[in-house]
Amino acid sequence: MSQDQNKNSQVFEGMANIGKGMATVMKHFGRKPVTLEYPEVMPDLSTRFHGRLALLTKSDGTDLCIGCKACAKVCPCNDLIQIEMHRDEDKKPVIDQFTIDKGRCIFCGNCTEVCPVDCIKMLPDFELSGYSREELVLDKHDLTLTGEESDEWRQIRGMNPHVE
Amino acid sequence: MSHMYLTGFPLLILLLAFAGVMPFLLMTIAQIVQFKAPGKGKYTTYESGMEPFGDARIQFDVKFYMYALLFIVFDIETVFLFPWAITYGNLELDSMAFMGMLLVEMTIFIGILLVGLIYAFRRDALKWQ
Amino acid sequence: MSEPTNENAPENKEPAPNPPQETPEEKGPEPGEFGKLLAENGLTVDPLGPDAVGVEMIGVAPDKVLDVAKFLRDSQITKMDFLMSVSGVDHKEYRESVYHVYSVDTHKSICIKVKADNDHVPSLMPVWPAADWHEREAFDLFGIIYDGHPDLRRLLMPVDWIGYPLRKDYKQDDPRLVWNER
Amino acid sequence: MVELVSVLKTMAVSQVQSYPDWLAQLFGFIGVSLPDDFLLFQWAVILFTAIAIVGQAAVVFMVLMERKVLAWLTQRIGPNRVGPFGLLQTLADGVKLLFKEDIMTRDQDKLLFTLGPALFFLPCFVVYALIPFTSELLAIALPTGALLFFALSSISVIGIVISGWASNNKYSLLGGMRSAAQAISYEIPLVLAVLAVVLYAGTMNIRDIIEMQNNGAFGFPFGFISWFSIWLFPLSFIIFFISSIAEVNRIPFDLPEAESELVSGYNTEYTGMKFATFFLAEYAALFAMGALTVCFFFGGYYSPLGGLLSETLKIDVILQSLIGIDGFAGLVRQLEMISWMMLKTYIFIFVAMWIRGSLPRLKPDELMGFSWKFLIPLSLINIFMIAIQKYWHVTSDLTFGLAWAAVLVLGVGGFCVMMSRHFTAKLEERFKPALT
Amino acid sequence: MTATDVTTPQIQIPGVSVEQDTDTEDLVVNIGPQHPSTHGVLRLITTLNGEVVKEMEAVIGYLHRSKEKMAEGVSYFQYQPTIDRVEYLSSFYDHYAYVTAVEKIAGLKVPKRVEYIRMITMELNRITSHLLWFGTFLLDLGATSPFFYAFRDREEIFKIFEDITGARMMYNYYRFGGLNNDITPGWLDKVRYFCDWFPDRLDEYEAIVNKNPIVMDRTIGLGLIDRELCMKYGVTGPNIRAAGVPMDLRKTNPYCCYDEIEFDVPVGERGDVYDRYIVRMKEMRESLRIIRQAIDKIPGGDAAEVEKLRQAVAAKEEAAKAKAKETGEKPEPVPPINPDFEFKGQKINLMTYKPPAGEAYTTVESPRGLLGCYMISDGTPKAARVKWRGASFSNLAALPELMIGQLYPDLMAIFGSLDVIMPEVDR
Repeated sequence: MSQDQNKNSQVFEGMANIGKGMATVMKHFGRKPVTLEYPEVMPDLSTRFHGRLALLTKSDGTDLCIGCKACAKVCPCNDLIQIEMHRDEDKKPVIDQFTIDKGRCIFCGNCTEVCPVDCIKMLPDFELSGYSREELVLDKHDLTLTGEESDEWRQIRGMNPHVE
Repeated sequence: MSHMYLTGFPLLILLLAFAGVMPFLLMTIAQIVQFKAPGKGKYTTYESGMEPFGDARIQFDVKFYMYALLFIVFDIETVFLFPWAITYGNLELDSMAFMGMLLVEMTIFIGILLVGLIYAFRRDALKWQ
Repeated sequence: MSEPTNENAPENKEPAPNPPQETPEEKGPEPGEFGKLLAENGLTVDPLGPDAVGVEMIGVAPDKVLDVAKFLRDSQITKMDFLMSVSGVDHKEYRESVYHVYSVDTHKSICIKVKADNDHVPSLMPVWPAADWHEREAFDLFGIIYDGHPDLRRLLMPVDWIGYPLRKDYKQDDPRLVWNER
Repeated sequence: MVELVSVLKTMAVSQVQSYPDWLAQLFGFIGVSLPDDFLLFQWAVILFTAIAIVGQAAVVFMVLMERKVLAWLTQRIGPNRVGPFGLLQTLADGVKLLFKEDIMTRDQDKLLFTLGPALFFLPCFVVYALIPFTSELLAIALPTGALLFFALSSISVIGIVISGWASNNKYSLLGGMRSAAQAISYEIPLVLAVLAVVLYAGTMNIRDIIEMQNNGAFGFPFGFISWFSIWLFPLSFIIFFISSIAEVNRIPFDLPEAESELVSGYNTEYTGMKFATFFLAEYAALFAMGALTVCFFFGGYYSPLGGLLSETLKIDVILQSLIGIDGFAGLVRQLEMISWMMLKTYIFIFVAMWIRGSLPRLKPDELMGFSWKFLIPLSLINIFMIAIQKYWHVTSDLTFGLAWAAVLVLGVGGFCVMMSRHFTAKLEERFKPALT
Repeated sequence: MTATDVTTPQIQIPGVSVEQDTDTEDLVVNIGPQHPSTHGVLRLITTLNGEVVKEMEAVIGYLHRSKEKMAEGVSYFQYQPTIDRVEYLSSFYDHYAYVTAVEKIAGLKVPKRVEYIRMITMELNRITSHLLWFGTFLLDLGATSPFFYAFRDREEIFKIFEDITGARMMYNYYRFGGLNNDITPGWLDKVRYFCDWFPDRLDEYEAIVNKNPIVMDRTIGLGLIDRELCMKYGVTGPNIRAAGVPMDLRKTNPYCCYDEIEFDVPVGERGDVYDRYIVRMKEMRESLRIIRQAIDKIPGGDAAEVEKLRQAVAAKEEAAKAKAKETGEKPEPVPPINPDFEFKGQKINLMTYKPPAGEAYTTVESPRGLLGCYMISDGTPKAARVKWRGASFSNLAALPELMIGQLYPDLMAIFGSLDVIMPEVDR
């Protein structure tokens, strides 16, 4: 190997190799650019993308969440997911508030994995910025999807499409 | 067209004045229009995010100036070569003997330069450290 | 890692109800390959059994660790020339300095545990110079003092930090911490 | 001021009595008839304005071109937001830099810190006076033009060293020191390479050198065959090109501002307009160097197809027959000249950008070694070679032809072999610690 | 800190004399923490004489985020996402070390399919890591284009990762005894396509860099590392292999399924910067070779096929249940699909998962070298101790010795060639 290099350190071969390298760079000159012009062209994201957090609902648009707080327990960030709930007369859980501080979320996806009813999900949407910190705290209204959207996502994710 | 050779001098002065004044002009305009947002950290010297220690204006090793010395020698000799080149380049066939003499002179001259360069090379004057 | 160091290690270790290192005196695990070798050469060590991966663990008294380390490094059988890491461990009552050593030639590794005597452990830098930064780190985070280390300063924490953060009894109540001001 | 103007005017009046006819054509075209007393001073002002506009426009375009070319070489799009195809990008950058805060730290030498960029800028712009954009659009055609060019361009180093020192920043200081060493080292091969051209042409006037190349000075009346690039090709041109890239501090010779080592070198501490001045001056210098390469080696403002196309194709006659306007020969010729000049210059600028996209940076010791141990001896041998070749050319004496061949083979070949041995020896020396 | 505090032991290198002239002053430069070529927040207090480095001390800890302390405060599963941040350029390796540590302590059985998918992702991750190194190394040397080319090709791998993990850098994909999710249908074809597409790109890189005289001048014979130095500082990975020591845990202590795969361990001759470059380039090709074999050998094959098998089993179970309902007997047991085809081993409750007491030191051959995870479990849901042995930590320790007597610009070549990443050093 060192023999090779000695040979190549010679003046003319060095120049030839520089030429070769420059020609290789020039090969790229006519190639199609690989960059995407983002706001006009959206990237093609995987359906599993760890993006916007959302709460799926039943097909009729009622809450799917049972308030078990499993997501809050496995979240690596302290108090990121906060759930306020109470039980109505039939001992059924009613979710009063479901808050996620998106500004502190690390999008690990732990919450989506432990959810026993497949309620909390991450959608392939990465445009999550806001103009203030307050804007980044999502409440239940911001998080909840409609019934149709939920069905659509369940279909895309290969889950049971209709949940009653 | 010989007159054009001299026409340029006023123009050269004009360009010199322009090039001399323009940076200051731009800087002055910038001073007037710029947005100022003073901050404490802004007015320290950049040293990779740390408070700088020691002075930057230090005494450098003499090896750095070796090149300057060599450069002066070579640059002056190059300047000497220019008139020679003009004379040599304008000669005609009828002054062949003179031309040969010029060639020999130049050979000696360049030879001395080369010997000097080799000497400097051998003495490690061209080592960057 | 699939059993790199000890052939005797069980293939699928069942969850052991009693971890070996907790009750070494009562049960006294059998000395492994290296433990026997050390014993043959007059260096007594506490055999602590293999760990979950199968690496043999030995417990060594602080005053003997340099000899053991030298033997492990120089012996033609062991050839333990590569110190992988030095980890401090806080067991609440005492602190431990754990050395994981690997042999580039025999591809085997060993774990040496040294109980700190009042937070003092001899530095293994004379045997394995690679211990330099690792020991500084353990000093930084656990307060284990490595005697004989030439340059025992804080490594990861700021120079003026108070306390040893990875100790179990460490409290994050330094008034200078930014998040305490909120 | 009034006296100065009058003095200049008197100077001008005494020198020349008329302005070029193509200027009258141009003004006639836009419907302005020149006054009778329109003399040289006014002509100089017009010329100055033209050069300033051409020069600044060239620089502004080059900044965009650099970014675009580097983007295309790496499969990116490049700036395309400001204006059509991003054409106004440089303007936007300039405006941004204008509004940026001009920060000066406590420890800096305020005067020198301000003077540095200006001193760097001055020569880079003044050398435009020496570049013949066309045979007429030329501020000053000095008999010693080439020499003045190098004299001026070496001033800019002082600007770099001053700003590096005044910054009171260690990186700036190192950048300044490196820059000084580099600029002086590469100036010698640069000048020696031009010496070969001067020897060939027998004049230092840049315009005359261009004219020489296209006058069939070597018995080849046809365009590029008579250019100096053909006759001085491998050695002089390559030495000149490499040295000129080194002189304008571009990759692979951009050590004064090596961003991975010295952060940004001598302009680390500069912000706002002062930085913009450096920026402008660097590109101006690159343009000047490209233009000079074209002037010395590639026939300047002439067409590669021989002489001028407009003369050969009689475009003015065709124009006359088409639109019926008379006497455009001069104007058309000027336009063609400046087009060729710009085209050729931009080709070299493109090559410089291509090199920037491809090559890594040299080490300072290699950089200095490359100049002192390689380029300078080679250019000395080259001069010797050219001199003998010239002799042969004049006398047609075959012995000199043989001598030329001998110098070519023994001198250059021997030198290259020697250098190869030197490098090989150095490599072996480097390997030694690992091999033993 | 002042200049006098620099107390790096003076190490003499034979053949290099660092003479001190009384006439010249030394320049003490802070390189970092905010410097373009320290790849993060490393601070090198360097004493320069002219441009020669006389002394150097590395100051680390600017990126210390107490990852080891965090492990003691959260549950095993909760800690997992933060591992990605320990070493974000090749976080599959950290995950693997962590997950296997837990698996070994708990004695969890891992399906073959899982191991193969882990192997493919890890090797792809090695390529991304080496590509980033390639780009930044050449950017440090001053070449701009390779940086963009490397990022262009990393993007392709990121797309592959994004398909199965949903993330581009912070994967959080491995689970104790399995994976987060099975691979997507057609994913293996994408990987295979990448394996066919990428060698041409590698050829292009090598055409640009390998024989370039400037690169060779700047790298050959510089930063010599030999076996003793590696042992002295614990240098591992391509750095030790460039020194001619074939220390590769994939070969010597095979974990995962590396013992079923054929591959070579590229070694260098001299142990200089150039050799490290060559070794990394060759390793990328070896990685491709491993991936190709793994794709062919993966149990169950494509996700769609496994899904078909799964559906078939489910259908049989349905039928058995229906039959049992009719007859009123117990449903016949249906043979499940091969357990090696599953992407999850034993069913465990991640939320409250606690391995039994025990300890394990798992080592992985990460792109930067030997990555160790020392885990002590005391039987509670929180780990008693997690110690990360980052390869960069030890590799960086060798830098000051390598730099003494070298020129300042060589710092970028030598430091770059060690492939140090600061989050792994500081953790």
